[in-house]
Amino acid sequence: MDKKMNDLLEDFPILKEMINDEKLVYLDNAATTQKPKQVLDTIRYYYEHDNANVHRGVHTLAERATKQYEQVREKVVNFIGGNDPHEVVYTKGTTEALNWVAAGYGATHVHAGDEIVVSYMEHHSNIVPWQQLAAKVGAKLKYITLTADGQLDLESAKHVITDKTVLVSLCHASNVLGVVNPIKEVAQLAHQHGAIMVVDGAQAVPHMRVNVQKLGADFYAFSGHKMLGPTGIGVLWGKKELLAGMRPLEFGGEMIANVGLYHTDFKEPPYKFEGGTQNIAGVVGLGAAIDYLTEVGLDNVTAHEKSLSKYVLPKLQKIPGIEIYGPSDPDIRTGVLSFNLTGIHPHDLASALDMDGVAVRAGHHCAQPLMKYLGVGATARASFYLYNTKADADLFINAILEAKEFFSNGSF
Amino acid sequence: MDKKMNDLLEDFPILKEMINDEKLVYLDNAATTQKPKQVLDTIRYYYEHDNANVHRGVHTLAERATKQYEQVREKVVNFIGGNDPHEVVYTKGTTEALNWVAAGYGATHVHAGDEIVVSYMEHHSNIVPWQQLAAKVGAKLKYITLTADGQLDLESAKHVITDKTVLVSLCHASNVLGVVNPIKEVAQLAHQHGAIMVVDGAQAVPHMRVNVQKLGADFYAFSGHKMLGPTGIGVLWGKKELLAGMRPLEFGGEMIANVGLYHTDFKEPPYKFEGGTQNIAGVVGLGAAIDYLTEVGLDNVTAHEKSLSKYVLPKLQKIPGIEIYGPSDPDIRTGVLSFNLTGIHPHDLASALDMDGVAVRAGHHCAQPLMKYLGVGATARASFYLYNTKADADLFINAILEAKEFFSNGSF
Amino acid sequence: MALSKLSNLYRQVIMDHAKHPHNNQPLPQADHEIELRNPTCGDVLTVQLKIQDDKIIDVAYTGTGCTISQASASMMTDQIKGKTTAEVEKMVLGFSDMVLGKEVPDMERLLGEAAILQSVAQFPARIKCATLAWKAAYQAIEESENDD
Amino acid sequence: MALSKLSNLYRQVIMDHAKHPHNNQPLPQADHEIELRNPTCGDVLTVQLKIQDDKIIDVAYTGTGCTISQASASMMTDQIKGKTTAEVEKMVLGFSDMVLGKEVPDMERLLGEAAILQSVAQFPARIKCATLAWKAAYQAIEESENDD
Ligand SMILES: Cc1ncc(COP(=O)(O)O)c(C=O)c1O
Ligand SMILES: Cc1ncc(COP(=O)(O)O)c(C=O)c1O
Repeated sequence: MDKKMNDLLEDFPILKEMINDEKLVYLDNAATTQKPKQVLDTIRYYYEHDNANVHRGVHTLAERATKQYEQVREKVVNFIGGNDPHEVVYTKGTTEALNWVAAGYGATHVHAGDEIVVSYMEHHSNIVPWQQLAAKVGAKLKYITLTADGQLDLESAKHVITDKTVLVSLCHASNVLGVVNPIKEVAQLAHQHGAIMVVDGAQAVPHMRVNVQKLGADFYAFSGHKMLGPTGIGVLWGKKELLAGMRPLEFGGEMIANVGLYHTDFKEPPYKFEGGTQNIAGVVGLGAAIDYLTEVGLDNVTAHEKSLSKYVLPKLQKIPGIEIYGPSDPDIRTGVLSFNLTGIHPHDLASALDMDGVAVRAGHHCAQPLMKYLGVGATARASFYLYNTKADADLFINAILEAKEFFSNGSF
Repeated sequence: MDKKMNDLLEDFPILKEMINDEKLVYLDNAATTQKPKQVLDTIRYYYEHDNANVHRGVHTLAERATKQYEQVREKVVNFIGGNDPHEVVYTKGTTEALNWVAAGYGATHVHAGDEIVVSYMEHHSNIVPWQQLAAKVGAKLKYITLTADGQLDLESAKHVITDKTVLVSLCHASNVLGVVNPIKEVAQLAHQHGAIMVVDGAQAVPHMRVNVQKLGADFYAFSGHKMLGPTGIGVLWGKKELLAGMRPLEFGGEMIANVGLYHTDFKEPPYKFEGGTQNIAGVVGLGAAIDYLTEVGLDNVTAHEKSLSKYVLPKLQKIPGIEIYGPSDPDIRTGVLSFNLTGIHPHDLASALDMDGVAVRAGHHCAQPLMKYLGVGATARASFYLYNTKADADLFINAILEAKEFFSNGSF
Repeated sequence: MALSKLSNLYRQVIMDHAKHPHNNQPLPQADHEIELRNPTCGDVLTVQLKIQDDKIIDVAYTGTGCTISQASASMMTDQIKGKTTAEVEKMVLGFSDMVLGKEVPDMERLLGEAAILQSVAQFPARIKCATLAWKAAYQAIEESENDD
Repeated sequence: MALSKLSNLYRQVIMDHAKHPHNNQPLPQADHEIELRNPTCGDVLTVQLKIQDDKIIDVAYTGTGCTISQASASMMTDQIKGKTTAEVEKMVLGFSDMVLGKEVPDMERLLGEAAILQSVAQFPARIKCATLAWKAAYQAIEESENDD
C-alpha cells in the first residue's frame, strides 16, 4: 500500500488542517476516523440526486434511495463474511447495536441465575448494557481476566464460561490494549456450553479482514464512523434465527406489517428493527467507506498499521519513564498504543501534544473497569490508521520528548 | 418570500434533476425534504476541518467538534421556544424520540389501569410505542375521534381524557389530513387531569413557528430530515424534571459518570440519553438547517405553503371524481394534500405522475388506523414545502388530469 | 407526452384483467388459503386453492389493490389452474425472476398470458404489487406440502 | 517551538502548586465534604470544609488529577480559607466566568493568585479540570446552607 500512500493522503483533506500552527497529526482513530473525499462525495451525490425516503415510495427518487439503501446491506454482508443481507440490521452505531442485543434478545433469553460473561478489557458499551440486563432479570455478570501483558486469558475464560453461561460478549479488538482477541476459540467454548457469542467489532472491522461466520459469532456489532464512514450509522449483524427471536425496540414507521388500533404485526428482520426513518445518507456513506476500504484492501490496511506499530513501538519503549499497556511484542499488536509517562498526567501530555498538532486521547477511554484493573486513573492513547505515516510517528515521538522536557525540566 | 424564491431554488440542486425526461416536481416533503447547499456545505466543512469525537477529547479537533455539537443544542432550543439547552436530547428521529418517552418515561410512570390517549390521525410512530407500553404495564390506549371534515374533535377529547389519563400524545400537524391540532387546548385539558402532554412535531417544526412552552408541551419530538436537515438526526425536547425521571435506553460511551464492575452511575440529562458516538455530523447539519429556516423566516415558510395550498386546492377540488381528505377550507390547511380519484388506485396514480416527473406518495402513510377510520385502503398524497412553486402546482394538476385521461379513457 | 412509457406497463390486456378480474371471488371448497399484504400500500390479497393429488383443482382470490396487483392476481389464477404444484412453484419463481428483469428461459410458455407483466421490471416500485398474488399461491402450496 | 503557547498555561506558579499542593490532605474536623469526578478522565477530587458562622474556617482536598486540576484545587483552598460562604460563592462564579473567557470585574482582587488560571480560557478542553475543585467547594457550601 505504501506505493499508493501519497494518493491516499490526497483523499483526506482534513490531514492538511493546521492545528496550533502545526500540520495535524491525527492519532485519535480509535475514537473516530477521518473521511475520504470518496465518502463525502457519495453522500453529497446522494443528497443532490437521489434523496428520498426509502421503501414507502412509488416515485423514482424513492426507488433510487431504496435501491442504494438495500444494496449497502449486500456490501456489508460481503465485507464481514456473512451470507444473507437480511442478517444486517442498521443501527446508530456499536453502542446501539449492543444495547439492542441486550434489551431485545437478552431480556427474553437470559433468566434469573443465568450468567453473562464479558472481560476486563471491555468498552463501557459492552459492559453497561449487560449490567442493566443482569440487574433486570437477576442474572450474574462475570469477567474474564487478562494475562500480565494485557491479553485475554484463555485459561480464565475456561473457568468463567460454564454451563450457567448463556451469553458471552467480547471485543474483537481492544480500544486500549492494542490486542486482538481469540474470538474463534472463545466462541467454541461458549457454544460448547450452549451460550451465544456476541462480538463488539468496533475496533476490528475498520482494521482487519473479518469473517463473522468463521469466527463463530452469533451477533457482531460495529460502527461506520470508525471505518472512514459517516457518524450515526452502524451495523448489528445477527444470525437469522436469533434476529427472528429478538424483539424490536423502536416501534413505528416502516417496521410494520399491519397496525390495528390495539395490536401490531411486525415485518421480518431486518425491517422490524428499523423503525422510523433511518440514517439513509449514513447508510449510503457506509457503503462508500466499504468500497474505499475494499479498494485499498483490508490486508494492506492491517499490514500498514502493523508496520507503523513496529516502527513506533521500539521508539516509544525507549523513552525513560514510559509505561505501555498491552503486549510488548509488536507482532501481536494493532495500531492502538496506550501509555503513561511517570510524573506527567495524560491530560497534560495530550494538551502538550496538541500544541504540536498531534491529536491523541487522554482519559479512561470508556473503559473504567480496565483502568482500575490496570491500576491507573487514565492513560494517553495514540491510535494509527491507514492514512498515518512514519513521518506522523516521528512527529508523535518528538512531541512526546518535547513535552517530557517541558514538564520535567521546567523549560518554561 | 416569493421575491427571494429564485435564489432559494438555486440552493436546492436536486430540483434540477430530470425524472423520466421531465424536470423533478418534488411533492413528497412530508416523507422527507430536500437539503439546501448550505446544509450540505456545512456537513462537508465539518468533516474536512473539524471532525473528531465529542466530549472525550483534549485535542483541538475534539474541542471544535464538541463546541459545535453543543452549540446546536442552543440553536434547537431557541428554534422551538424552549429555554434550557439541557432539555434538548439528540435522537435518530421522531420515532426514536417517541419510543424513548414510551419506554424510558412511560414504563415507570404509567401503571396498570392508567389510560394513554392518542387520536385516530396518528402516525404509526405515535401509536405503536403506546400500544407496546399499554400491553406491558396493563394500561389502556384510547383514541380521540375526528370531526367529519378530519379535524381533531375537541369534544371527543374532553370525553376521552379523564382522571385516569396519565399521558396524551398527539401530532402537532397531521401527515395526512393537512390539519394543525389545537395542542394548547388539549395540553390544558391533559394537565387539568394530571396527565402529561407529548407532542409529535414531525410535521410541524419544519413548517411553522413552534413554541413548546406556549403550547404547554411536556415532551416534544421532531426529525431533522423533514426540515431540510440530514437523515439520522432528530430531537426529543423534554421538561427538565421529566427528563430527570426518565430512564436512558442506550447504555455505554459518553452517558456515564462512573462505571463499576456491577454498577454504573449516569450523567445528568441530556447526556445520560446520548450513549455511544452520536450522529455528530447530523447534529451539525441540523444546526445548518435551523439557520437556513431562520434566515428564510418560519412565518414566510408558513405563508408560502398556505398560498400554494390556496392556489392548488380549488383546482384539485374541481377535478371530477376526486375525494380530498381533511377540511375543504384552505385557510385551516397546511401544505399536505391527501386524495383519491374514483376508479384509480393511488399506486397507479403515483406511477403515472412519476412519468411526468411529479413525485407524490401513495399508500397508507404509516397511518393505517386513520385509513380504516376514513374507510380507504390508501390515498395519494402531495405535500408542498418552501421550494415548491405555483408552476409545480400547475404541473401537478396537469399530471393528474393526464393520468385520469390515461386510465379512464384508455388512451393507450 | 410523458405518459407514453406508461403504456408499456398498462397494456390493454392488463387493464382488462384489472377491470374484469377472473376468479375474483371466495372459493368455498378451498383447502388452502393465504392472506398476504403489501405493507407499503396496505393492499390485502387472499388466495385460495383447492389441491388434489398435487394438482391445482381450483383457485380464486379476493381483495383490493392497484391495477397491477389485480391484473396479476387474475392472470395468475388463470395460469395455474390445472397445473401440478411442482409446475406452479416453477412458474412463481419464473414470474419473480421475470419482474426482477432477469432472463427467464421459455418465459411465454411457462407463464402464458402473464408474461405480459414483464414490463413491470421497468417500474421497480411496482414489483411488489405484481408478485403479491404469486407469492400467496406459492406459500399456500408450501403449506399444503407441509400438511402431508 | 510549538510548545511556547503551552507556557501560557503551565506557568511556574501553577507547576509549583501542582508539584507541592497546599492543603492536600484529609481534614478530620470537616463538617462538609463533596466528591466530584471529571468524567472525561476519571479524576476524582474530594473537597472538605469546616464552616462556622458562615465562614470557611478550614478547607482541604484529596484526590488525583492533572496539573491544572491539582494546581487549581491547591489555589482554591488557599484563597477561600477565612472567607464567608457568600464571598466564596461569588469567587466560584467569578472563577468559572474567568476560565470561560468572560470579563470578570476586579478579577485579581476577587481570586488572588488563582487569577493566573485565566489562561485556561485558551485551552477549552481543560476548563473542566480547572473548575472541578471550585465546583466541589460551591456544592459543599450549598449543602451547608440546606442544613440550616
Ligand atoms: C406525523 C409524523 N410522526 C412521526 C413521523 C416519523 O418520523 P421519523 O420517520 O423521522 O422518525 C412522521 C414521518 O414519517 C410523521 O409524519
Ligand atoms: C471497543 C469499542 N466498543 C464500542 C465502542 C462504541 O462505539 P460507538 O461509540 O460508535 O457506539 C467503541 C468506540 O468508542 C469501542 O472502541
